[in-house]
Amino acid sequence: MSHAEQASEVSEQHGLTVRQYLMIGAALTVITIIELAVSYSDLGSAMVPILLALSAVKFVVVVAYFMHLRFDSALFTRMFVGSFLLALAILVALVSLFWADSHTLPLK
Amino acid sequence: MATVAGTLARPANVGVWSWITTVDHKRIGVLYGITAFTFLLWGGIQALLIRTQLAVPNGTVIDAERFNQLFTMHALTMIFLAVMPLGAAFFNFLTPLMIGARDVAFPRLNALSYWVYLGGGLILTSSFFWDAPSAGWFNYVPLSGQTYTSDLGIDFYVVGLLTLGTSSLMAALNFTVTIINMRAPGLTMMRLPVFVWMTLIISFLLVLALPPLTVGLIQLLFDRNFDTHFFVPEAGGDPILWQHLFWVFGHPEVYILILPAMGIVSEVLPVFARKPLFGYPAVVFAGVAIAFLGWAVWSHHMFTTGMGTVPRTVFATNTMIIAVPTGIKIFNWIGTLYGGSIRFTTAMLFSIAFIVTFTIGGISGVMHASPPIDGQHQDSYFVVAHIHYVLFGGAVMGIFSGIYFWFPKMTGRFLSEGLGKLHFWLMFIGMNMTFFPMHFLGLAGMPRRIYTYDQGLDWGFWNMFATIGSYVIGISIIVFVINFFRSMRQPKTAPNNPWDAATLEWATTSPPPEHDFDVVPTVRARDPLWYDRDHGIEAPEPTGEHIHMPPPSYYPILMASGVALLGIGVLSHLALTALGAVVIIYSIWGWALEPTD
Amino acid sequence: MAHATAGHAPAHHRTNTGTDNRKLLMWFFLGSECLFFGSLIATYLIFKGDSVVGPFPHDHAGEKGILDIPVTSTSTFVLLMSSVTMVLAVYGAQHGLQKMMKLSLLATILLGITFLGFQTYEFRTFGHEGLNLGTNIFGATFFVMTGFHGTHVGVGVIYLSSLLLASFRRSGLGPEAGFHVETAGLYWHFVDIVWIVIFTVVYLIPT
Amino acid sequence: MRATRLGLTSLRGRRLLPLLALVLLVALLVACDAPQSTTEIAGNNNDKLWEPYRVVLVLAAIVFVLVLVLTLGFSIWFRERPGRPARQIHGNTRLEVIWTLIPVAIVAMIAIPTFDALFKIDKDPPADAMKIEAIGHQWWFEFRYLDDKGETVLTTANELHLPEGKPVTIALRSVDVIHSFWVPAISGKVDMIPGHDNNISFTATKARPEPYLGQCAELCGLSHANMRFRVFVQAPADFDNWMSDQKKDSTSATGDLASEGEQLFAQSACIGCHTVRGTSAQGKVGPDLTHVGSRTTVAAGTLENNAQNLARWIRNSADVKPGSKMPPQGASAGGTLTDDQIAAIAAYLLSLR
Ligand code: HEA
Ligand code: HEA
Ligand code: HEC
Ligand code: CUA
Ligand SMILES: [Cu+2]
Repeated sequence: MSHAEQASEVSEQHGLTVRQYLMIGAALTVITIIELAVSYSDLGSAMVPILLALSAVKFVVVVAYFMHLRFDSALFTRMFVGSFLLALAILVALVSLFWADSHTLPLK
Repeated sequence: MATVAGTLARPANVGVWSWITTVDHKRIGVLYGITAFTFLLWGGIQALLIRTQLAVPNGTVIDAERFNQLFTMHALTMIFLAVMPLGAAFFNFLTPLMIGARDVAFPRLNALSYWVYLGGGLILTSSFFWDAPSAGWFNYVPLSGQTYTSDLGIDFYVVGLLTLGTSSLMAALNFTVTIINMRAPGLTMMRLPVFVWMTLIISFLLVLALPPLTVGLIQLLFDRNFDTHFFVPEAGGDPILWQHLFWVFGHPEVYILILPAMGIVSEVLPVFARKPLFGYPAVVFAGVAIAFLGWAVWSHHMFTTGMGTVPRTVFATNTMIIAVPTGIKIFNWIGTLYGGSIRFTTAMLFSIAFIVTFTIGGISGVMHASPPIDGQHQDSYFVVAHIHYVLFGGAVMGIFSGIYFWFPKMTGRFLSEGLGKLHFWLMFIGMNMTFFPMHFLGLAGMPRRIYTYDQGLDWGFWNMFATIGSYVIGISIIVFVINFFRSMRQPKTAPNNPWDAATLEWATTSPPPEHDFDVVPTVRARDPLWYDRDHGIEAPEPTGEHIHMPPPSYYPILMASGVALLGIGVLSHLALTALGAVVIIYSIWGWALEPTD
Repeated sequence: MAHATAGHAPAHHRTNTGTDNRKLLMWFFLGSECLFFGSLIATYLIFKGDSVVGPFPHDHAGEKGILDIPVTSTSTFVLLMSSVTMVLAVYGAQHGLQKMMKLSLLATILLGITFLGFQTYEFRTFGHEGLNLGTNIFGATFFVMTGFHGTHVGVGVIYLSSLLLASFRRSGLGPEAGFHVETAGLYWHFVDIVWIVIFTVVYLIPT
Repeated sequence: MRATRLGLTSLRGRRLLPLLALVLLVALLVACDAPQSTTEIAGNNNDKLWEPYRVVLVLAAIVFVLVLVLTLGFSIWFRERPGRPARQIHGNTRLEVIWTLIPVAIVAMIAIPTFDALFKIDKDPPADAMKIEAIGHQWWFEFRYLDDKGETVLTTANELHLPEGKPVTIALRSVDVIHSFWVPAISGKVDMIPGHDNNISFTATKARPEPYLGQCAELCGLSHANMRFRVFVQAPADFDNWMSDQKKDSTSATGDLASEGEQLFAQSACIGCHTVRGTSAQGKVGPDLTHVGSRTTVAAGTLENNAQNLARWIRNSADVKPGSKMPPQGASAGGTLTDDQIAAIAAYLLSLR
């Protein structure tokens, strides 16, 4: 990380146009509708992965475009993605620890 | 003095009020230091009471209830109110100086974090007037649930830790931003003093480790007061969840406690060996590696909970691997001694002792990392020995090294070296007398957290020995306190750089002016002052330009009192919580509109 | 808090990494929030399906699930739209379009309040149907998780409202309006993506 | 800052080490001798865990001595001396790689026997292992011997008898808070957690007349320190005798005092909480007292079992055990029984052999 002395205006000018933002909003709505359709349909074991994938897409789109991560300093991306992955790893670890050890019988 | 409608007038910059309203990182550092040291004494007195009770079999000094409160509060006081804030005292005072900045990124936030810490500390400590928490510092459910501990003690624990967590979170966010963004020209990341690196790392750890604890505390609060059953197996909950959430925080926490000390040692050793730190990049990356691995080991505190074989294998492996980066640090410090021209100042003695005592604690850590062996160690005095070798032999020794080292910079005065050495030797001997025998007691089957034990168990001798040792530590601390007050009565004679050190804080006066540096220094090498010295580079002349510093503010302490009210309300009457919320909202408003220049 | 800056005037613009201190703080704070909500969601998943008595979230053993997916889908849509208006407010603030900024902020606030209205309605209905914090482990995990999300939305509403109010002052939001609104926007969008996850995990994926 | 003042001369350093070694040795011996020592090997689990333990102790000693010698040695050797400036070394990659790899190797040397022992200890017990259920209560242990179908054949408390050489598997449960089952000489501990069916399996390998001492190892409230128990390892034949004695119902008391006590017992609150098989006492809150006279201790291993201690306990159990869940019975402590009555009950209880 060198001594990049930048003026603040630089980061004020990135981003998309209003039209593009609206398009993204519409896309997000469409994905939500698809999600709903999936949850009401009878897709069996494929359903959970599909739903997770769709919400991941929404997640990424909001973070990348609405939150400007795509245009902003890579530092932000590193910080946020790093924390997010840590949270995800701990979540997965915890959930699997409990599922592996799920003999939680109420005592008589 | 411009006053925005509905906000408070600007405070004046003199007297007691100037301390209450200060946003100067150095003053905040001093406040942290004094408060935390007071808590250290208090936690130590609690420890002495514990030791007095345990000195002989079937002791009768303290009853069971008080004893449980004492070791719980001893640990909470030492960890959350003494050692962590002492680390904060150093990084508050030093970080901006070491990176050549005039202040931190968010000075008022910094002040707020101190006042919230004070509030949380007072809430937690005041529990002694009502019911002190008594379920141990990791406060396992169901014992800490409403059914088995119905008094207010556990609520004090929950509210206290939530408040303290808020404070740490604010400090950590602030210092992350400060270190990443406010370095002097030429001070690249790989030229940062190791202490600053460690501050950055613990800031990351705090920001990321506190939330799981917060969630656990919230669940406990709800279980106790709002009828939920997160930890009640009959209703589908599980007490083990608390243990996981606590230790997901708890293990990174122990590195939060040790890394500042490691940073201090990495600053002190090179100065008094008169040579650069051996293998700087390795020391830095080892710190990063420790922090990173620290996330994947938490279940080593739960080896005896009936976890499956495979999870225990995984967590044991991860835990053992931490010995490798830690070893890198130890050997690089030893490498720093090699070929040096060593001056045995008190600060240096503490740092050298740190290497040895911390290694003892680290090695017993690796022993617990083996699950079958841990079956014998867990919840025995062997673990108590481990924690005190790393926490006292590590963190506290490192902190004392730092106090002797930076005292001239902070106050302009020297601590007496004679008394200092007396302090060191008493403390070093006392701590080994106190904590080494605990290994034997652990092996002899003595469980921890027992207020009494039988004559026939043969634990009497070493317990008495340890108790005597703890009094020796006590005397050593009294020596230090005397040394402190004596020095404070001396005139300010310390030059800018009395130890011939290499980092930027020694380039300015002792104590530093409010704006830290007349001219923001330019950094040309990893050990900037040595580089300048060897290359005949003179310090730049002050330009005499007016340096504008952020003005003091009432809002941090006001907002902190709102936060404290919030907590007190949960403990007493919800109306106070509402009042607290009002105070907070009012302070945010005033804070936002208060001009910062 | 986002307004606290080091006093020496332009210094906080000249940072080593070229990033604004407040934005950096906000991003890292959101990193912390990832772990906060991560822990809450983990708790929910750990106890998913462990309720000993009903009401259950989804259809279970002949009993009808308590979650009202159509209603919540509507509120999800509302929150999603608030993200769109939020990004427009940021756009307005950064391009000096005062009116666009104020209107979009107002819309975002109203949408946020609407979402909270839906949540209140949902909580009350559940209460009437016999699901409370203490009823079963679903109730505990559900109310605590969504409750804390709702609290975040509430804080966001206050945050945005204070910006809106401040923008009516003579000096408006000052020369740094873009940063103020953008930082607030980061928070708002984050709260939205948390809901994206909760909506999928709680409402859409059955037991 | 003068080197002469440091009080750290090479001479002292040299005397320190042998002294330290001596102290350590003596101390370890003392530790091994203690009645509740972990260093004794009276069970196969301890046998297995000492394989990695020995390795770890040796390696730990080596690492520690290395660090100590290097630190002290360099400190003394490289102390400030006129005319010898510090050598400006910044690092040495080869050395650094070496002291990364050596710990890796040490860790591997620890890990391998560790996992070997772990998998051995965790191996499922043989199908014919004796089955016992140990239940933690605040602050005592209930033990139930189970038959093959899992039915309880014998309930007792605070003293566990085991046959030498026979594998046992103990289901660990708790009715209130977390406790931990620990008999240092026989095996490492495993926690008793409400809602979890943990278990521990081992074979006790050394019969002897004195008991092995055990203790609850997880903080469980006020009297955690007083939650102790004893394990008697007996030759199989002795164990079988004990078992058949214990399975018998209690017999009516002989002797005046004891008979009086029997009556008093049957009329007092005692029967609401305690079971004495063969009588009307069928309470389940406190320990089974059917053969309490045959036990060596009362109050979960804290007091020797004799008339005096029994009386003291019955009069006011909280006096022995802070927080005790058994209400005081003596009139002096708020109960209903006079000291004479208590003495009678104690005599009765002692007769329940
Ligand atoms: C400052 C705090 C601190 C630090 C730094 C550590 C460091 C370590 N700790 Fe410790 N620990 C605590 C504080 C700390 N711990 C506390 C407070 C508890 C108890 C909590 C409670 O129950 O109340 C605890 C408990 C604890 C346990 C649980 C014990 C139990 O309850 O059963 C374990 C188990 O694995 C453990 C392991 C380790 C390890 C492997 C390290 C490693 O990081 C140590 C690494 C260091 C070295 C190994 C020495 C230097 C290295 C060399 C010289 C290289 C060569 C060495 C080898 C190859 C061995 N610790
Ligand atoms: C940073 C952490 C830290 C520090 C510094 C210490 C310091 C000490 N600790 Fe602590 N301890 C813990 C963290 C720490 N401890 C933790 C986490 C536990 C586990 C708790 C649990 O089980 O939940 C524990 C538990 C613990 C126990 C086990 C209790 C039990 O399990 O029953 C014991 C027993 O001896 C003990 C002793 C000591 C002693 C003698 C000191 C000494 O080093 C203290 C030295 C300080 C002093 C002696 C103070 C001197 C002050 C004076 C002499 C007064 C002078 C007054 C004026 C000038 C006004 N500690
Ligand atoms: C409200 C329930 C209750 C009543 C009534 C009660 N006890 Fe107890 N008793 C207990 C409990 C619980 C314990 C275990 C306490 C402990 O060890 O912490 C106990 C323990 C004992 C023990 C020790 C057993 C052992 O192996 O350590 C004896 C003996 C005893 N009770 C006798 C009596 C007598 C005699 C009476 C009546 C005069 C009586 N108890 C009434 C609950 C009760
Ligand atoms: Cu039971 Cu401690
Ligand atoms: Cu740990």
